[in-house]
Amino acid sequence: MTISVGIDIGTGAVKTALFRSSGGNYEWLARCNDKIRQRDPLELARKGLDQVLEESGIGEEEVDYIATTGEGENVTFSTGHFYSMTTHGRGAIYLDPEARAVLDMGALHGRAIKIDGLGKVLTYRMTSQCASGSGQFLENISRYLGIPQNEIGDLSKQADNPENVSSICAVLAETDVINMVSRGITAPNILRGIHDSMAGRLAKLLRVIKAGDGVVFLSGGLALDEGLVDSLNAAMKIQKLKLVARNHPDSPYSGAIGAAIWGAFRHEKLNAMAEAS
Amino acid sequence: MSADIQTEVIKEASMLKQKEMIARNYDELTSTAESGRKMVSTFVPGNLNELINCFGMLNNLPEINAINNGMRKKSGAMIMDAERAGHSEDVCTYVKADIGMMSKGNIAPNGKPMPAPDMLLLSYTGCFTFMKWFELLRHEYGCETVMLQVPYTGDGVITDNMRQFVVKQLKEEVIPAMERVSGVKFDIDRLRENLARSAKAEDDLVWVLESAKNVRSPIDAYFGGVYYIGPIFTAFRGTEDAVEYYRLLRGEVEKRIEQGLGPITPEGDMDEERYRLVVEGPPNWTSFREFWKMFYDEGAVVVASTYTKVGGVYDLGFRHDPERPLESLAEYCLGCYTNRNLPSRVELLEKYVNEYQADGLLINSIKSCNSFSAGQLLMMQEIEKRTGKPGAFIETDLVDPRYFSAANVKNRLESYFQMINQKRQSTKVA
Amino acid sequence: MKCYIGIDLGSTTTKAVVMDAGGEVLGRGITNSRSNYDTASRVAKLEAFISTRFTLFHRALEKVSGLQEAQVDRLLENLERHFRLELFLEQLNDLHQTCAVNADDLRYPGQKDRICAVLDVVFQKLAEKLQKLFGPGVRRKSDFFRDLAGSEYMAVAEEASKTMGVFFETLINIYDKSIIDVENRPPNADMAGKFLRALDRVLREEDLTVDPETIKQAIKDVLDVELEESYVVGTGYGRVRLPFSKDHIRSEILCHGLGAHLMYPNTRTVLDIGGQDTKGIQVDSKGIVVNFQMNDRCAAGCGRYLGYIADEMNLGLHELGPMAMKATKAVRINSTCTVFAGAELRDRLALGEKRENIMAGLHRSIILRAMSIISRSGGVTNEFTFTGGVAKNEAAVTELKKLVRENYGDVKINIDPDSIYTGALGGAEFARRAVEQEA
Amino acid sequence: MGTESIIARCETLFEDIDFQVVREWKAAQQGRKVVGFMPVYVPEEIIHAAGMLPMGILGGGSDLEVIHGDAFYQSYICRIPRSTVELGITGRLDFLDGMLFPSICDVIRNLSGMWKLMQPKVYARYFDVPQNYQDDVGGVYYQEEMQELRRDLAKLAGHEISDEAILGSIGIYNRHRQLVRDLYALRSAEPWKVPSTEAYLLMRAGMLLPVEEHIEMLKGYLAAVELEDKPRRDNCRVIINGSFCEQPPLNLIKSIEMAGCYVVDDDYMLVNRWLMEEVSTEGDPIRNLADAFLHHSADSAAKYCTKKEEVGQYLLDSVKKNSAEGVIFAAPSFCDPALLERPMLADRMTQHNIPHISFKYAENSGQMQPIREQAGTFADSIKLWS
Ligand SMILES: Nc1ncnc2c1ncn2[C@@H]1O[C@H](COP(=O)(O)OP(=O)(O)O)[C@@H](O)[C@H]1O
Ligand SMILES: Nc1ncnc2c1ncn2[C@@H]1O[C@H](COP(=O)(O)OP(=O)(O)O)[C@@H](O)[C@H]1O
Ligand code: SF4
Ligand code: SF4
Ligand code: SF4
Repeated sequence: MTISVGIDIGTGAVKTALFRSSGGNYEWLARCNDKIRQRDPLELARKGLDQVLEESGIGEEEVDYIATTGEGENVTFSTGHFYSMTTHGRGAIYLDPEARAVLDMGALHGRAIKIDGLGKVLTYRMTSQCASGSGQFLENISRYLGIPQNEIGDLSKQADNPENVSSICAVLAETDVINMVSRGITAPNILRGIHDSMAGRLAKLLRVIKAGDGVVFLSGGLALDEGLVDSLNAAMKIQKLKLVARNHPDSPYSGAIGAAIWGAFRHEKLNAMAEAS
Repeated sequence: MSADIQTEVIKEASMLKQKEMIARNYDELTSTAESGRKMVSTFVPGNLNELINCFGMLNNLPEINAINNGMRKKSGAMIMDAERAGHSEDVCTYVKADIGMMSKGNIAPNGKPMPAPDMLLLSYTGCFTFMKWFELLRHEYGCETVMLQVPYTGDGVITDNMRQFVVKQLKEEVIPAMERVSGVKFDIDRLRENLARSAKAEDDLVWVLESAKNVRSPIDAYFGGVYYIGPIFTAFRGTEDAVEYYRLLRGEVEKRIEQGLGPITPEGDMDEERYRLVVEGPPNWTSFREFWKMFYDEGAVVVASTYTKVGGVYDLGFRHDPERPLESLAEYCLGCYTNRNLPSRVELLEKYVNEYQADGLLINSIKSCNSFSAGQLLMMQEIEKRTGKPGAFIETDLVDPRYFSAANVKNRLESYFQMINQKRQSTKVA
Repeated sequence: MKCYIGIDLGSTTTKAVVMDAGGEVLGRGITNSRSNYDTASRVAKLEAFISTRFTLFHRALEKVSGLQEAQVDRLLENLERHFRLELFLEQLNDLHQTCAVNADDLRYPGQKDRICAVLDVVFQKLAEKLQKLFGPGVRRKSDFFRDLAGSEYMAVAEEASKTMGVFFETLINIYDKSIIDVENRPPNADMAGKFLRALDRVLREEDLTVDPETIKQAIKDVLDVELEESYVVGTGYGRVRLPFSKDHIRSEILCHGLGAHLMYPNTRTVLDIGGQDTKGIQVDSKGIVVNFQMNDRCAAGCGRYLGYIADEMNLGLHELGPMAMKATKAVRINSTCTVFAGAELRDRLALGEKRENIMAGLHRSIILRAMSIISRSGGVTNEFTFTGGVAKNEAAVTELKKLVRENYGDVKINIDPDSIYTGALGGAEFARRAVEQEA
Repeated sequence: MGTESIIARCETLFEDIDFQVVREWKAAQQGRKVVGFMPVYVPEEIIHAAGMLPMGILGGGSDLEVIHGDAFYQSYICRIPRSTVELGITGRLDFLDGMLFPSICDVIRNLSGMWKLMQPKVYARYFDVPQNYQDDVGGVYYQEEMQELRRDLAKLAGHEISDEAILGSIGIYNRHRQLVRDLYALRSAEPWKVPSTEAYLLMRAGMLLPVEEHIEMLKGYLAAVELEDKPRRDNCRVIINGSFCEQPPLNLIKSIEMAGCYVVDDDYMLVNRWLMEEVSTEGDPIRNLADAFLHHSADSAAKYCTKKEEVGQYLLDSVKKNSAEGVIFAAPSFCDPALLERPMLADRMTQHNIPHISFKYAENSGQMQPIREQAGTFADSIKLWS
């Protein structure tokens, strides 16, 4: 039996998951999701660890492996670090065994990851240095329109005539949006336009990794935005991708889950190697 | 939209002739399976149409296909296709439009599929991208590929070494490969005849382009110019068709001068000529009409452009010469606009601004094309310094609609025109 | 009287300048460009007319014998305070009503009464607190209602939500929704009434040596003057969106060039850093633009960049500059992408760099980009003028001065507190010329 | 000397954007001349034989603040030309007597003309190489190009450049090339002993130092490495490809290793490694150099590949020779040659089941996080599943 903790330090929130595993069975015992809001992420990581320990009633000395992922390379109390695409791939398989590709839609970057049935990463692609079409951008716009984030999805689904968001630059697109409002375009149509343009880019990433067909699992902060999911499905159809996008209520935890599972895996492997020698 | 515009505008004979030539050419290209003719893919700058023609082969120009797809608003999707297939966002969109077109079945404007080329003639003139472009095409087609390296005239002169190198490649690589592919033996006299026809058409072309020196220019040497250079830059140089086209065109322009008319635009004859510009850089194709309109609506006429020299700088005196067939082909390749070094490009622009009495230099900088674009800002500074005329700089792309921001371009153009205007008024007052 | 108006519709702020027939500036007005440019220019114009009235008041009161210069100034300062307060309370009340209406939303079923009760408390407190902003000698953090009301609302609402059992998020949502409506509603028309009521209050407070009625009459006379919109010129980013006809539109480049020339006739180079563009402009001795460069399609390194940073660090725009000024060194920041600014910032913080030093680096990187644009437009030849919103930022200004000196030697550098109005000023002058020079 | 002090010296050289060491070399003796050259290849032997110092110019790196350089280039052009222009305008290259712009891409080609306009007093030449590899076609052309260069340099030097002198220089450069090959071989065999950054800094020093001095430096380093013990990490073995012109920031090179990758071969600054075999020191030196170029020069995106099958063969060979587990395609943003070539190379790798990833950088990229993430995931995937 192995106890492992995965800590995913993202740009917006720190997610922590605690697992008990033995012989390939993974049991998710505790979790914690804390928005960063201008606090020190490293402290939040510690807080997250404490909280899952408390929730599960497990002592820190009983933990075999603490794995960080995301921006957690500098966490001092971790056993090891896995890079985020490694962990999102594994987390996706845990949450949805049918997934063969993962789309991680974070605040600044989008990542498309092609995986096999065991969560092994086959190929991947990230968006570049330019923030056009990022989650952050959507966030700014919704703030501007006075719409809370959890309502974006529903509104976007009500669109009847989505407006094209043309500019490439996120900042210039912001002005585009200002103009749309003044032209009387409704919020749903604007949001859907943005969703469509984001989805187009994300679908392109999937094309680039040759995601094939099957289920794309959505992870990361935007995974639960149903409007984006809709747009994404539409965009994939347009781009002739035979994929279905699916999310899971625990989608935001994929990275932490993956880290915990790989941590356990690594721990067992290291043990086996130690025994062998 | 273009349909209702067309009803207002009378098509001149030359336009009809050109349309007919292009249509016929595409029909020939898409019917090689029946005709058994071979097809060579090659590039506009430094193309060897007269030579290709000697072997009875057809000439297919991927840049022209990309332009066509750009004007028909099809290039955007093609570029995206290529990018999804792993091509970088940063590279020339002609290449991506071409590769995307392939993945969409290589459909020619006449709706029929283009055959695969029998030969790739990499006449690598003035741009490194060409080399990789054809390596990429070879990767797809696997057909015979010949490289014709045209050395860059880094010091602004064509040296004997360069000329001989090109001639030697023609003799030892290009011609044998063409014989091999076409099964036709090379006949230098046929080449000479073609070259003689080229020279004739070139004379008339130069006359037409230089007609813009008239204040109240009868032509637009950029937007209209791209139509005028069509035949000479593409599959028609060296043909009787081209000679005929330029004869007609020259006649029409002569008439316009007599009648005191300005250039033709898609919305009819242009009214007043308010600004005379020299333009450096290729146009944008995806919003060609919209772009053009920004000029003629303001009364701006382009009196000279460098883009119309990419397939040969004829107005500096070069002519294809039947007496020195291979040498003159070599010199033609070596002398194309983008194969000239920057100081020579600056000199040419300076000459244009002065000789065509332009109000200034406008640079349309193309994201795709480093060959054109790298160094243009310095060119602008130099021209401003040498001529005292203001320059302006806009940025668009060839066939990628994502990089044409109408508002942005318009803003800059308007500012530029207003600036010229304001300057004029102040000199008038003074 | 004849008034010539220039309106600069920026991407972040909209500015208006009112000029008289002789070319003298009478008033300036600014507002944030919101989703609606029509409203923005209406409000900016209104603000400029308010400011025009004050100029005219000043002229009128100067003529009243027995009033000292200092007295006039104090009088008008107090008048403005009271006048602003009334406007403010009116808007606050509007916001309250709008919030109450928005509380009746399907999203908060059956909660309306409870929410409204909280809102009543919140707005009561807000009014009390914010009144103080209009006390004598108080410097307000911002000129805009949104900023003034917003920051306090958050604090007050958070407190109230805890004690009264309504979700804080709900209050925020309602606020976000309502503020836009309120902002887009111009104040009600009775300006003269507001001035007079404010004046009454001032006169009550003041201990004057002059007969109050004389003053009142002087003010009334000014209020009776009709301010006629003789010609309006629009410029700036949003100009094409407005119902300006073509000959009422000028390129912002020309307006900035001319505006800078009017302020500093010897200036030859103008740098304008606005919300999403940076312009380098060269003008000749008559204020005519001879060359210009703008940032290309990427908005990296513009004013908006600072906005993102401010949001990221939870600071006001005004606080960035002072923080950067405390730096001991400038951390090199290479990626100037506006949106990535936040990420880079976190990266650096994680590496243990000090906030002040990062801030200095960010400012330096903006100015470096601006320097490139200046260089592109032809460098600095003679007197240099810095305009646009970012000129209000002292750290940016300091860095710019340093770099200009390093690269172009000891040139005179002009920065005017009113430089944000440069474009509008140029516009007004174009408007004036269109009429006065025709004649 | 231990490796540490050697590397410290290299670091100082690397960071010095005023090129003090070259200035000193020039000042040490009257009449000394320096000829700068840009990527990707020039026959340094001819410059050396003229008694001049060939100095490699690779842009301004991540610390140069580019102010004027941006005034000459649009945002969609790579960075090396703008930082090079900046170096020129700010007088940091004022000691150069000549500047060579090799045939690599349109940007550097056009820069040659810009240099002529901006620095009319300095000898500037676009140096062409053949894309035709027949001795009697491309070879003849190339020999004449080199002869022209030789005549120009002789004029600049004020004396003829004899065949013997060039043959002598070829001999010295042969020794140098051998040492560079040794360094790369050692790193490939025991990558933990020669960290990427050290190998890189050593090579960078070679762009500035006289070849004789660099030969000693390399010898010293190779000897010192043998005596030192460095811990071996559980990293995977990768090859970097596409960075032959504009250089990645040192932090990026570091980040790749930190993220779990040992770099066992790279194409940073191909210049020193362009001619892959000894050049003959007998007979006509120009001819020998031409032969070496035509038949034994490294492949890169700047060269035409005559046959379809040969595209990417060099990379495959390197993967085999160095037992690499994967390839990282790292190219400068907007670098046409590298980015156009990439899909063909990637295809080739895929055909042979060699894992690969790709990203772009600029010489002044500041954000390493995405790079670490991609390289790290790559390393993870190789480590966890192989
Ligand atoms: N040969 C030509 N010479 C000059 N201008 C031309 C020529 N052909 C076309 N144009 C200009 O371009 C416009 C569009 O031409 P065309 O390509 O025929 O349009 P469409 O595809 O809409 O029929 C014409 O109205 C004319 O102004
Ligand atoms: N008080 C202030 N202190 C510091 N910076 C400011 C201040 N006010 C505005 N700014 C900066 O100026 C920018 C807006 O400039 P402005 O010239 O109004 O732009 P635009 O003309 O595009 O609307 C803002 O993005 C901000 O960075
Ligand atoms: S274009 Fe916009 S989003 Fe992209 S890098 Fe520039 S500022 Fe950032
Ligand atoms: S880079 Fe320029 S010259 Fe080269 S293929 Fe593209 S558009 Fe043509
Ligand atoms: S980085 Fe690439 S595009 Fe830029 S100069 Fe070098 S080879 Fe040319």
